[in-house]
Amino acid sequence: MTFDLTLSEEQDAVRDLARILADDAVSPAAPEAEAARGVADALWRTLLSTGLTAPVAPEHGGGGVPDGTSRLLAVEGLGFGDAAIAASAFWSGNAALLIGSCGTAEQRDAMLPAFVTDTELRAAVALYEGFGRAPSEYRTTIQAEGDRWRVRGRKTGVPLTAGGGPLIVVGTDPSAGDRLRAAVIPADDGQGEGGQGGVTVTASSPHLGLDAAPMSTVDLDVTVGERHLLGGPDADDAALAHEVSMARLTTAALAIGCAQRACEYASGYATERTAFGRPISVFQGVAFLMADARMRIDAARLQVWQAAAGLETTEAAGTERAVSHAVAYATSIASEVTRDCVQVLGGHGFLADHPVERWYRATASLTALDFDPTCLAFTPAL
Amino acid sequence: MTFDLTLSEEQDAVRDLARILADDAVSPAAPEAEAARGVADALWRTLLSTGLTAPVAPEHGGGGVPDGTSRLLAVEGLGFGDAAIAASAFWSGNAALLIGSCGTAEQRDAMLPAFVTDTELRAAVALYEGFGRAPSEYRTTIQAEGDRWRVRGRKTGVPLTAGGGPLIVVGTDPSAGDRLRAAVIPADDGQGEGGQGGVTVTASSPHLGLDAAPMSTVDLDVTVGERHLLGGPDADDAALAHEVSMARLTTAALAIGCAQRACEYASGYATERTAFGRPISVFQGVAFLMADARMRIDAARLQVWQAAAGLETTEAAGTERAVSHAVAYATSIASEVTRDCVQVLGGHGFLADHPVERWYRATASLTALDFDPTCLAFTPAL
Amino acid sequence: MHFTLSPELTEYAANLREWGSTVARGYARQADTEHALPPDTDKILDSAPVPLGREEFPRDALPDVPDGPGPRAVIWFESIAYSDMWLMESLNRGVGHFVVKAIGTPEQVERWWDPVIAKGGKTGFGMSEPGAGSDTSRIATTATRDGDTWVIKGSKMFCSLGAVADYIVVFARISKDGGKSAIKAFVVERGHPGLTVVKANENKLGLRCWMTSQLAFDDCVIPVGNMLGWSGDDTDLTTTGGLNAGLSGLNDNRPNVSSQSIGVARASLELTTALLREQRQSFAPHRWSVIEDELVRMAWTLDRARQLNLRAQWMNDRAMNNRAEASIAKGFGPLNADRVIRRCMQLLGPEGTTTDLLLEKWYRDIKILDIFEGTGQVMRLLISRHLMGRDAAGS
Amino acid sequence: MHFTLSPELTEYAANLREWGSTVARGYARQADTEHALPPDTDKILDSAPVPLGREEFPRDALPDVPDGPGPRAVIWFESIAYSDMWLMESLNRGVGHFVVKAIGTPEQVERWWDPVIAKGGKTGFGMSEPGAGSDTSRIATTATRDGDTWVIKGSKMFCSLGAVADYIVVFARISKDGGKSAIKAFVVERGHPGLTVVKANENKLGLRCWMTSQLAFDDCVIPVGNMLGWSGDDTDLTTTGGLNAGLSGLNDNRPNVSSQSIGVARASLELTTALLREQRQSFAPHRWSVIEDELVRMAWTLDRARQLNLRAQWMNDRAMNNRAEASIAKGFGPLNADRVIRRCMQLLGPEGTTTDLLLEKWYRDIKILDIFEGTGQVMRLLISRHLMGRDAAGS
Repeated sequence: MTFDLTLSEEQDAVRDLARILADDAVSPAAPEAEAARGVADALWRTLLSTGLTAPVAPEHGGGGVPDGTSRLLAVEGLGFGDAAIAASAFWSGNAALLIGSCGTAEQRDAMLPAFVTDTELRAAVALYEGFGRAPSEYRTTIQAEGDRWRVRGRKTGVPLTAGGGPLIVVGTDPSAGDRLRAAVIPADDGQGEGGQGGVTVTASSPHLGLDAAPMSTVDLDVTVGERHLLGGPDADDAALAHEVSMARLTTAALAIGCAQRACEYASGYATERTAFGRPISVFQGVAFLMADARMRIDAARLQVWQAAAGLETTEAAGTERAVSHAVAYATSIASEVTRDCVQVLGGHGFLADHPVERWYRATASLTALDFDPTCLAFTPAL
Repeated sequence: MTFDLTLSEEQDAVRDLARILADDAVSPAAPEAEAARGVADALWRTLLSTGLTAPVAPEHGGGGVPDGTSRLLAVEGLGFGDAAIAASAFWSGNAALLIGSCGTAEQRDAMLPAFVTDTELRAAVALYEGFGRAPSEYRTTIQAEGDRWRVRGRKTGVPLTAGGGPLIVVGTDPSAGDRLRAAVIPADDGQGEGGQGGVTVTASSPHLGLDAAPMSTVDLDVTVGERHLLGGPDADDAALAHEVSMARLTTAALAIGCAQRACEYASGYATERTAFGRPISVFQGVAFLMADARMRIDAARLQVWQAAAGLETTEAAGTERAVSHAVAYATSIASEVTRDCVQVLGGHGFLADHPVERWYRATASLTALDFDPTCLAFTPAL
Repeated sequence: MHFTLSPELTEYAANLREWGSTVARGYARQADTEHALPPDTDKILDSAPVPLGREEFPRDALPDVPDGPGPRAVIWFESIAYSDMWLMESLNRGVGHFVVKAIGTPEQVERWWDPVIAKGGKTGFGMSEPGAGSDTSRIATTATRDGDTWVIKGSKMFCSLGAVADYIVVFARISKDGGKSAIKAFVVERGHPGLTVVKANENKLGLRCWMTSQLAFDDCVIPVGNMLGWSGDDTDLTTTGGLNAGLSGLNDNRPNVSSQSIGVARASLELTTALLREQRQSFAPHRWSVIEDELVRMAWTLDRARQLNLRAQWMNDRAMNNRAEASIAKGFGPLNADRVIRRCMQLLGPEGTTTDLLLEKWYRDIKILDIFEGTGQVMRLLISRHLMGRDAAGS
Repeated sequence: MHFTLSPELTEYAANLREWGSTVARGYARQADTEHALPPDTDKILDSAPVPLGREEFPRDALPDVPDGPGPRAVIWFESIAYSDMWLMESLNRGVGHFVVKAIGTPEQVERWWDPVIAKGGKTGFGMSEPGAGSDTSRIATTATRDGDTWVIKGSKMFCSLGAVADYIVVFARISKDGGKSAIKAFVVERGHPGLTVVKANENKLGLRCWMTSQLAFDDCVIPVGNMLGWSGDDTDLTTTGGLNAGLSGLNDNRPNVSSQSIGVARASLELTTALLREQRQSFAPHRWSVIEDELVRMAWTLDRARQLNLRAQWMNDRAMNNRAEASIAKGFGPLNADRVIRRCMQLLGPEGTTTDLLLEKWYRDIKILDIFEGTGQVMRLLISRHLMGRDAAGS
């Protein structure tokens, strides 16, 4: 294998489809979804029906599971339409991917068909804990206790599972060398299976610019039976780490899609808006902001793709850090880019009449979700 | 006291004198001093005779010791002429200040008059050790051993004392709560007084852009008599910390003077150089580089002045960190500013025909002398 | 040279911040959600333990501190914004009357300035238009002379306090030629026929309680004496104070805008520091020590901006030409301030951007500060002209 | 999508870097001090365990790797520069013959290209003038037709290899009108009457062994057939390939220039990492862990640049339009690279900037890479035109 950015026909098709969806369905729905603090059922069904957001293999009734590159193209593409709507859909879909890749045959049979048949299903993977923790550092533990498995910890930024889909919690197992494990928390039993503990889901207040992707904090101290342990006790933890990394990269790809859109929008604005007798794009003080934006976006996209490709070829320990770096860079530059895009619009950028202000908000939330301060340091702007 | 940037008449006079010296004597001598790797004796005498560089109180034959602000104005002013020549002169003069402020009456009487009478005298204060260490962290130790004092450690970036002036070493005393001490290493005895140990001065290869301010590494394991302990065993360590901080700020002020000069030079060039039919200063891509340079220089200067003022009013522990931050910021932005100034000159900036390339080099050395990486972090340019 | 503040000003600011961050800040979320000041604003303001500087209450005058009015303003703006920007807006009487003071005739000052100071009215400022932002020469609103009246026609946006002000100072063009010098300031009183409030408060990213209105002037007829600076003689028209004169009084405000950004960023940094310290055990030790470095680096960044603000205002107090220094202050502060808030949210993690905390609001509020009263780009243009002459940065 | 390199290219590059950093790098200081390549350059190059790509030695051809010539070039340029930039210059035959190849007639190619490839000569490139840098339309050197000759008159600077090249391709203006299209390329052979080497090698900040000459053309008379692209018919003059055609062949080189900057910065980072690790005990533990983070952050910064370089060259191999991507690569790499080297010196402390180490040389060498073949500002201009059309950033 050599350096190769060629897209397969399938990848090309995914990218095109995502862009069409972004333009026709997602982008127009953004203001309404934001006001409603959620994605309308009709749009949700549309997105699900494309198979892009929650891919399921044919044997479980789906259209097939695309490769990682296709996944990132789809995420960025819909993120170009609206970061919050795309986040909502893909974060739910991440659960299907986790089950498909890491579940036992029984688990797949039990849970995957619903992602196809139940067009209102909202599932969730509980990953983030804050504090810059990478997955191998998660303090949420999943470990054997007798013949059951105890899940303890606190997760934040967990997509709300209002639709009743599965909630999958990712944690580490201190009894097994801190290996990664995932457990499916039964959706219908807020008190924990068998009443041995509890799951408290606290809906978060809206996250800046991600109102349409409501999240929650989940406090867990619950035991579940072995059948709820994703992949069983001997699950392939490398496969799990892989899917978790892809889920984390989702956030980076969303930010890139959003920044790309903002850059195109502000660039277009700059060619139309005139000041001092000329379009403001003639001023290097404006134009160079957009040139820098373009450079950063391209660099971030390649880094995210590279991190995803590395998941196929590299040791897990290395990829986890690579993912942390890719996420930190992509989401941070997305925030700076959207900031500069508001600046290009000047006072108009501060008005909700233009969508740039929404992108300024959304990227800020995306960059705070999974940020490790050792990956990118604060330095003054001047 | 309130916020007040008013200069006293004396301060004004110092600033004016320094600028005149910079323009008339220092700047024209820069190429020759660089080639000769040292400041010519005639220029050295001129600088000494002004009393700016190595101030000595009248009772020891000097013209008086100016306040800290005057000192910084003088340093920046001559640094505007040439950073290396100014560094050489002020770093030598720092020894006079240390002796004057912290020495016993006997020490002052013994050492200070030479700064006035011996117009070739080069003295040195050995401060830096690298590794981001602030003075309270210096691993060079100065502690009692019987009735003598043992000085052990390694100092880098020590001005060469070719002229035979005193070498003052600053270290900590682990037997006295790591308080700061300074010892005068007898200049005439390379084997250490009484043969009890040694002092090895290894001339450093030239420092980038500071050829005219030769430096050395000094390895010490030597014992000295109490009369060589600056201020004696009960010396005022707060006063010592104060002078050490001022000596460190010298480096920051040099960098600011150099950056200011580069900014003025490149700004002037940009108004004269034409491209595409207009002076290149009309392009915001050029002009904004200089605007940013000006903002950074002003911010750095105020921070350095503030740190110096803080030495008068604040606890020592706080001021040491404040000095580290001021030095890190001032020297770092000076490097970036001179970099951008080379950029404004384009290909011409890369030629020695213009002095900007020297400033690019000199500020790089200044920023590596006393840099604590916890004060300012690396972030990518894009 | 000194960099300290007087004990009087230090104590005043500490008291103001204490009250502002406990009492006033409690209304921040409401002001954001409702796009309006709290209904009981006056009562809240009256509860302040220190004077707030409301001109209509003589006893509310800011303390006479040895630092001088300039540094006092820097600290006052920073402290008010530190509380929350809604407090800033609650004390914002508008700027229309400052324009009256700057370029009005004595009679006009008596009529439109004095009452505002005496009784505390609000005044509007109508300059921006859909097609005219930084480039004020593009103002398209016209004023046509018709006998003893002027007929105003056009649209304004971003008109601060437009829907509630006692009057609006509106800038309009009296002829197609003459560039900026043909743009004059007119007083249009509230409810005057021909003046329509199209939108009382624009829907904004942040600073939502700051009322900015969209107004339409539809053949709005006003007396000839409502042109500011007009002394009754039409031959004066070309020299009557217009756009530039009207704006010059506002230049002094640039360091204050920067101070606001520093106040908000400081609030974010202090809140973040406190929250992180509570959660210290949740951080891996190495990460925690990195975070401690970051917090200090951010504090120094804000302090550098503060010193630039103080310098610009200190110079102003001494009638020194501070145009470059005021631009530097405004160019430096806001750009660093939103970066500090963003980093604070990153350090706080997923909970850092929810509406449970005010950081997300402050991140929205602050963005305008690098835009209004001259964008960061305009500041760089002014600074480079200071360095390189009037042709600099023209492209 | 793949981001790995083939084992063949990886191994080639590793061998090249190993030899380059041990053997070739040993001559770096000398090349800097003497402003010239080592006298025994050919012997040094012959000692390389891998081919270096010298055209005149068929066995020195670069390995045919599955990555394609573009990515191979990225890695080759990075690895050569990683060794030291003198090695880059030792392999630099100049660019004059590339211009001949790009716009010369078949006869001209046979006369001036073929021998260089066959025998390994050097060729000069005379474009820059004291008054013409980024703005090539300002070229003032003139070529005046006189019967069957052209008479060249003017001065050139930054003429690479000017004093030693077999011939120089010099750009001169054949009429006062016509802007850039009136600027044509002419071949002037070494020692030709009227050509004076004013300064064989300019005194430069860095990259001192890179010979750049100042030349004077003092009524230098050359045959009419030395105008590149001239087929014997004067009516062709306006369409004869001139400045833009001559430069177009060079555009592909932009990612390679960026790769050089990444190679030098990588060498700095690796050297610094090794030196710091030896001194680990000398650092306070907290500072050491901060430094470890810094080193990783710098490595990622360089890697991002590398991927942008690979992308641009990968596209070029496929004949995809990569003008924007090539500009992005060149705009991104050099700007980050000198920042990395500066930070390395800061981390190393006072000894980091002495001539005992090569970092100070590399910091000087690298500065030109953000300037030549288009400054970072020109790259931004090109990128913004890609985004916003031909009027962007220009006016």
